[in-house]
Amino acid sequence: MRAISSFPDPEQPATGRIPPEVEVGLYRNMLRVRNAEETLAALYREKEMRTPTHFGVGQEGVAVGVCEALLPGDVVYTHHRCHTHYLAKGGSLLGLVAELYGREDGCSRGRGGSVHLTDRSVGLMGSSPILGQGVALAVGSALAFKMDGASTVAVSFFGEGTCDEGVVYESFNYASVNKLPVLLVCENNFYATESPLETRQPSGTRLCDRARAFQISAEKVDGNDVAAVYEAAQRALARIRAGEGPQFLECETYRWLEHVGPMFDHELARTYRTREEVEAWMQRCPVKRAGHRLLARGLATQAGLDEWRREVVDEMTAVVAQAKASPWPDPSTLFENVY
Amino acid sequence: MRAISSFPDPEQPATGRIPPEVEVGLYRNMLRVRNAEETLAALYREKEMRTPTHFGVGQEGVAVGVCEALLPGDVVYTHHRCHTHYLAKGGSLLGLVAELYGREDGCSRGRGGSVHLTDRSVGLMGSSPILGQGVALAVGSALAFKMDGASTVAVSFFGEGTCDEGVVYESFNYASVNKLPVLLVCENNFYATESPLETRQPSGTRLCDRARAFQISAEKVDGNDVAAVYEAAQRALARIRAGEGPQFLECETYRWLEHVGPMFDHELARTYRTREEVEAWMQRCPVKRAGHRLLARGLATQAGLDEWRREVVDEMTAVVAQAKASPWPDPSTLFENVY
Amino acid sequence: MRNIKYSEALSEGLVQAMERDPGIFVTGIAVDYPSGIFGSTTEALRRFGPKRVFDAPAMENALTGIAIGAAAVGKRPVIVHPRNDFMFLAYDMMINLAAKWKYMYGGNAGSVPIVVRAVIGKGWGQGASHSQSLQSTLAHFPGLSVVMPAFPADAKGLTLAALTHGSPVVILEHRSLYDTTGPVPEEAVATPIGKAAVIREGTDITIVATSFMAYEALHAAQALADDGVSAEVVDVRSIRPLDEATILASVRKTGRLIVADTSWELCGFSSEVAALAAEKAFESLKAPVRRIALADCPAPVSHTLEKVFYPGATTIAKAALVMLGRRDSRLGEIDRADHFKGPY
Amino acid sequence: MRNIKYSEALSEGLVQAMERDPGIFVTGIAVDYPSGIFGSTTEALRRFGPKRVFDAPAMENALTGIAIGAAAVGKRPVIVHPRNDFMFLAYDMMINLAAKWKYMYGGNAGSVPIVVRAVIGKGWGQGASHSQSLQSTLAHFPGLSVVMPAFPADAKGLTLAALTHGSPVVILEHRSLYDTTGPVPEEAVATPIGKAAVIREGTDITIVATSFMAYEALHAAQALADDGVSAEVVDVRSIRPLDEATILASVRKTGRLIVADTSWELCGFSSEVAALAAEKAFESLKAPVRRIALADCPAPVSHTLEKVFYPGATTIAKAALVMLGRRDSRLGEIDRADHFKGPY
Ligand SMILES: Cc1ncc(C[n+]2csc(CCOP(=O)(O)OP(=O)(O)O)c2C)c(N)n1
Ligand SMILES: Cc1ncc(C[n+]2csc(CCOP(=O)(O)OP(=O)(O)O)c2C)c(N)n1
Ligand SMILES: [Mg+2]
Ligand SMILES: [Mg+2]
Repeated sequence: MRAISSFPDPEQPATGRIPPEVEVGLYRNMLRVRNAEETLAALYREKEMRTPTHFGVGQEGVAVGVCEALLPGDVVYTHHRCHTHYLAKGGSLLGLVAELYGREDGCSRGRGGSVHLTDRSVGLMGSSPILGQGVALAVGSALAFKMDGASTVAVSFFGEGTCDEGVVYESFNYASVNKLPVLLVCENNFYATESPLETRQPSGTRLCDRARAFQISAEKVDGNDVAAVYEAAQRALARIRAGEGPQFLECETYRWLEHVGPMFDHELARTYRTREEVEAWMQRCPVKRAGHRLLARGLATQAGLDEWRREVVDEMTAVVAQAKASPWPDPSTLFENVY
Repeated sequence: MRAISSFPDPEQPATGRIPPEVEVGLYRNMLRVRNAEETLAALYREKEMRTPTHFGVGQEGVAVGVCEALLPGDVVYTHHRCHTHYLAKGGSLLGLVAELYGREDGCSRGRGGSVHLTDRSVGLMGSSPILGQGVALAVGSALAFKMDGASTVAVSFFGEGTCDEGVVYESFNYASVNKLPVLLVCENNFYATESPLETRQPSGTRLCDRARAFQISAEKVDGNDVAAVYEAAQRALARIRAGEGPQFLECETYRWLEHVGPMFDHELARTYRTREEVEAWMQRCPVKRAGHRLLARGLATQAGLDEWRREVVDEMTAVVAQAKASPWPDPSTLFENVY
Repeated sequence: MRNIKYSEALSEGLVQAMERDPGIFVTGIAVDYPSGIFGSTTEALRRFGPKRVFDAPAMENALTGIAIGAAAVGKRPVIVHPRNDFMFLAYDMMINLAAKWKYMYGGNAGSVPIVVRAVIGKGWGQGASHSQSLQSTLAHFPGLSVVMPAFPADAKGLTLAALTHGSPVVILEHRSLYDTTGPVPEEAVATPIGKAAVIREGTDITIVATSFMAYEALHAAQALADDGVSAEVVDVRSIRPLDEATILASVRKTGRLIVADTSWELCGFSSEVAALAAEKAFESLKAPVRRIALADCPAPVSHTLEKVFYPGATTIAKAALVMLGRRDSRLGEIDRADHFKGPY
Repeated sequence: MRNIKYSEALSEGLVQAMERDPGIFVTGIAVDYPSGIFGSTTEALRRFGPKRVFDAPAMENALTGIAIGAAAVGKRPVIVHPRNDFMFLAYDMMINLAAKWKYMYGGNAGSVPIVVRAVIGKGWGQGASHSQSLQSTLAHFPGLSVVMPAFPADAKGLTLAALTHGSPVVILEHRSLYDTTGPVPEEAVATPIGKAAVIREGTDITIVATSFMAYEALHAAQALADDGVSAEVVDVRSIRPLDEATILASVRKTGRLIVADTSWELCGFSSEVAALAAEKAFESLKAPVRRIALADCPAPVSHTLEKVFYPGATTIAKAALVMLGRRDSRLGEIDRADHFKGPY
């Protein structure tokens, strides 16, 4: 239960002063992401989607909180656990579902699978499953933006496990020397695959201090509080757009499902974390928490929440049908897009 | 003259309480290293040594200060600028000179050249010219020592430019998580090839803070004061041997000659640093400073210093002759030691 | 001899080697998980404990350097990559350092006999960066040994050989092999590094194959036999050093050569063997050599594309018939259904 | 046509490309030093300033990812490695990401047309990790283009081609070539990627060569001519895509093939071309093919060993005579003295 004992110690909690329409937007967006992930995980068990998949259930607060704070032109890079970011940034739902089914209507035309998502029309540049690549990629796009004098920001989402890879520090240093407009969002969910923090980080580690050692200003936030994430992202983005260079955001959160695949750990008798720990974190569900806040602030009624939920369910049901009806890639197209 | 304005701001200066015989040893060792490097640089101009060579003239204080603090069983890894460490750790002088001349008596039998030195009999494991390799290597040997319950320490010497490489942070992290007995010695000479710090490190950078962000305790020292280096190394080694894990030592110093090759920058009209800056640092010569201290402490007379100097010159003269008389590798041995 | 699984054979080889050499330790992502690299490290952990079998952070580059640094002072580290594709991050350490260590210090710095195990992925949409097969790029460099056991006996035998070898060895293990079974001696019998095996004798044509393709080749040879063709199958086992003698002897006997590899053709192993035959068994060749390799594009995900991307037994058998000038054949679709569903 | 140096030709190609495409920038260690990568980036810096030609820290892995990320949003980055050996640290980005980008996003994420220039070292004891030649390991992977200009016109022409190409290109430049001279058009004439050049016609034997070995091959062909042998020399220029047609046409004409490469043999380019001939020009071959490559060991430092490690014109010419069954010859030692003394 170590991961509980370190329940977020955010440097700045949510102010409670987010505009109503934004607060509602954050909630509805999370609801949609949650529903998509849960539906996909359920369908995944049918073994018709042939692509290793890392579900983000439980981590929606980070993706939605950050993406809602972005401007339309900003670009996002994400890692293997990418559905949340893809949808939060506005990626096509059909593109996601059809990609998992390996169809032509997939966002990568069935060539990439779950870990290679893209929707450039909304600035979701790409997800890539090799740890750390996305950090360098975002820094590179930020370099291009700065060269062009644009105010655009590049964002990289990556896990705390990725902070074990050296490329991350090379990228931090470069972004900092050159004061590049990049937001570095670390989703600290306490595990890399099944490895706990103890085997990977010296005790007493504060990831923010690593960023600061590269002269990057850094903030830690409760990743399961979408409002806190949103506000922290806004602060960071404001500093970036003011020319202060890269900013680092550590978001503590938790994944509910197994590392890769649709099951709960207990279903497979996995032992690297306890059921109690998982359930304690499920109590801290970011979606429920945001819903409670809407009710508390009087921004929605329970009936309203239910109605929104029906909407996302209906949308997803229709999209799944559409995805399954999408054509398979034709073998004759095997050699398209190599060069 | 930027590198002057940042003349060392050591966290702890020398105490002045080093035992006389050690103080004398530090000086004589530096004198020997200096003479070897200067002699080799002079001979190098004859173009008979066919091996790219990075001379360490000006940086002797770091190598000698650290190596004098080691115990015989400790092991050292070094980088491309390695002659100083090789000799300071007790590596065979003939092995070095003959290696540069490409002969069988070379420490690597003429196979490795200036950047691949080894003398395992004294714990000089190896030098390797790919930046950062030596840091991981030292951590690996430290892992082995810890596994065996040995009190042996592994040391890595590397430049500040190497701190741009990610492998360094992977290694820092690993050494720290596992509390490995490794001393990480960064020779900050302000340049990597001809690139100044500004293009490589965010302003305000303190390399010690990078180590500390990985929970490694760190100290910065005036690398041109061999006594300060020696004492800092002793402190760090004591902590390591007490089981406190890796320690980081940043030593500010300066190289007098061009990055690779035997010339002074001004001889080649190189512009990346000014002649004034180089000369200001030459004023801070670590060998002269140590000599002055011996005189001031009454541990030697000027005649004594001159005598020591003659000794190292005589030794070197004899060794050069011996190296040049050493046989060439026989072409029939080309395939020895591949597997 | 009892039959055991490939994963069990790997495990047994590792355990027997660790019993004899206390300097061996095993590390890498997931080696101490209950899943234990498809079961191949589980028994070693149980027997020797977490001091000798332990997890590592994702830091492929430094970890390899750390293994080399441990080997330099007398250890025999085994590092495991759950996907060989991650090993690109360690190429500097493997090629610029491990491969050259012994040579470039003139033998005076000893040797760094690390063992690097890495898994080749295939199928179930593992995609472009989780399904490559890196033997050719590693074997290009003198100083490394690269082996690819296809059968359980060699999984054990090559593990044992690697763990007494005097220089670095890379063992590439194909994901599709862990559950295959075969006869494996209980004793510690090493498979010599640098020796190929003729795993089926024949007279009409030689099929040289690597790793999983050795299964496909056997399957093809079986089908060809029904069709009156006698194919000899050589499981190459070691990519470097390459057993030229065994390959050349077979080619000289049959006069025809197909090479089936798990990777691409260009500058790959299939080209190597074809070149070898053209250089050193030219006079015996009765027909052009034929290379069988991955389609020349990155691995796609959708299974309609995977199906045409990967060559299989049918590809090999048909190539053999063409080479023999056969115009008719009883051969149908002989590829086996792919039932793999993870875990990956 | 005026004669200019290889380094000047690289520079001219770069400058002309940068004039036309404001999205091109150049970075990497030392690109803005006065030495300017043997003068090849100096003029670009003078003309376009430090915003488009700028230094980088030693961080090969991230820098490559950064170039890819810049390319993904429309830039055309050129990165330069002062030694191609350092590029191993970037293999993950180059092979797992750049090479596959266009394909694995189904074309929907556009392309990342980075250009990676890297220098092959040789001689003066540059040693095991500063003198390799990595074309084969990169060309193995679909999605990358790998070119090796040997002559000034192609140094310029392939630079121009790379800088308008729709996907990543690696340009490998041999250290021994920068000071060579040759005719180069003043206009921006691209050398097509994927096209080999017959640089000397002949009828008795085909010599296919890469990079610096094309010089050695020409030199050998000259000497052979004096000895009554007519050798055709093909400068392959592109390793991937490989111009099979030009190579095969030459082999079909002469019936004999020598391949001379700057790297090792095993799974290398020399094997690739030998395999190609054995597969697709088999009926024309009159003799076994012959591969000429580095001695199968890491590069030694001492020049007594370097001398036997590197093959040269003599090696090629002698191989030709042997292949032609010649028992006597007027050929002496034809290798040129190596006057190289750095800077490296
Ligand atoms: C370079 C590299 N090494 C190893 C892996 C295998 N791998 C996939 S996900 C993962 C754990 C990543 O942990 P983290 O970054 O914390 O993300 P999380 O899965 O927790 O969201 C690992 C080790 C990989 N994909 N890439
Ligand atoms: C991986 C790698 N990248 C680039 C180089 C080229 N290189 C050799 S020395 C050097 C500068 C190193 O600077 P620093 O570490 O500060 O050591 P110094 O030369 O100043 O002693 C560089 C970039 C290299 N050897 N290895
Ligand atoms: Mg994690
Ligand atoms: Mg330096």
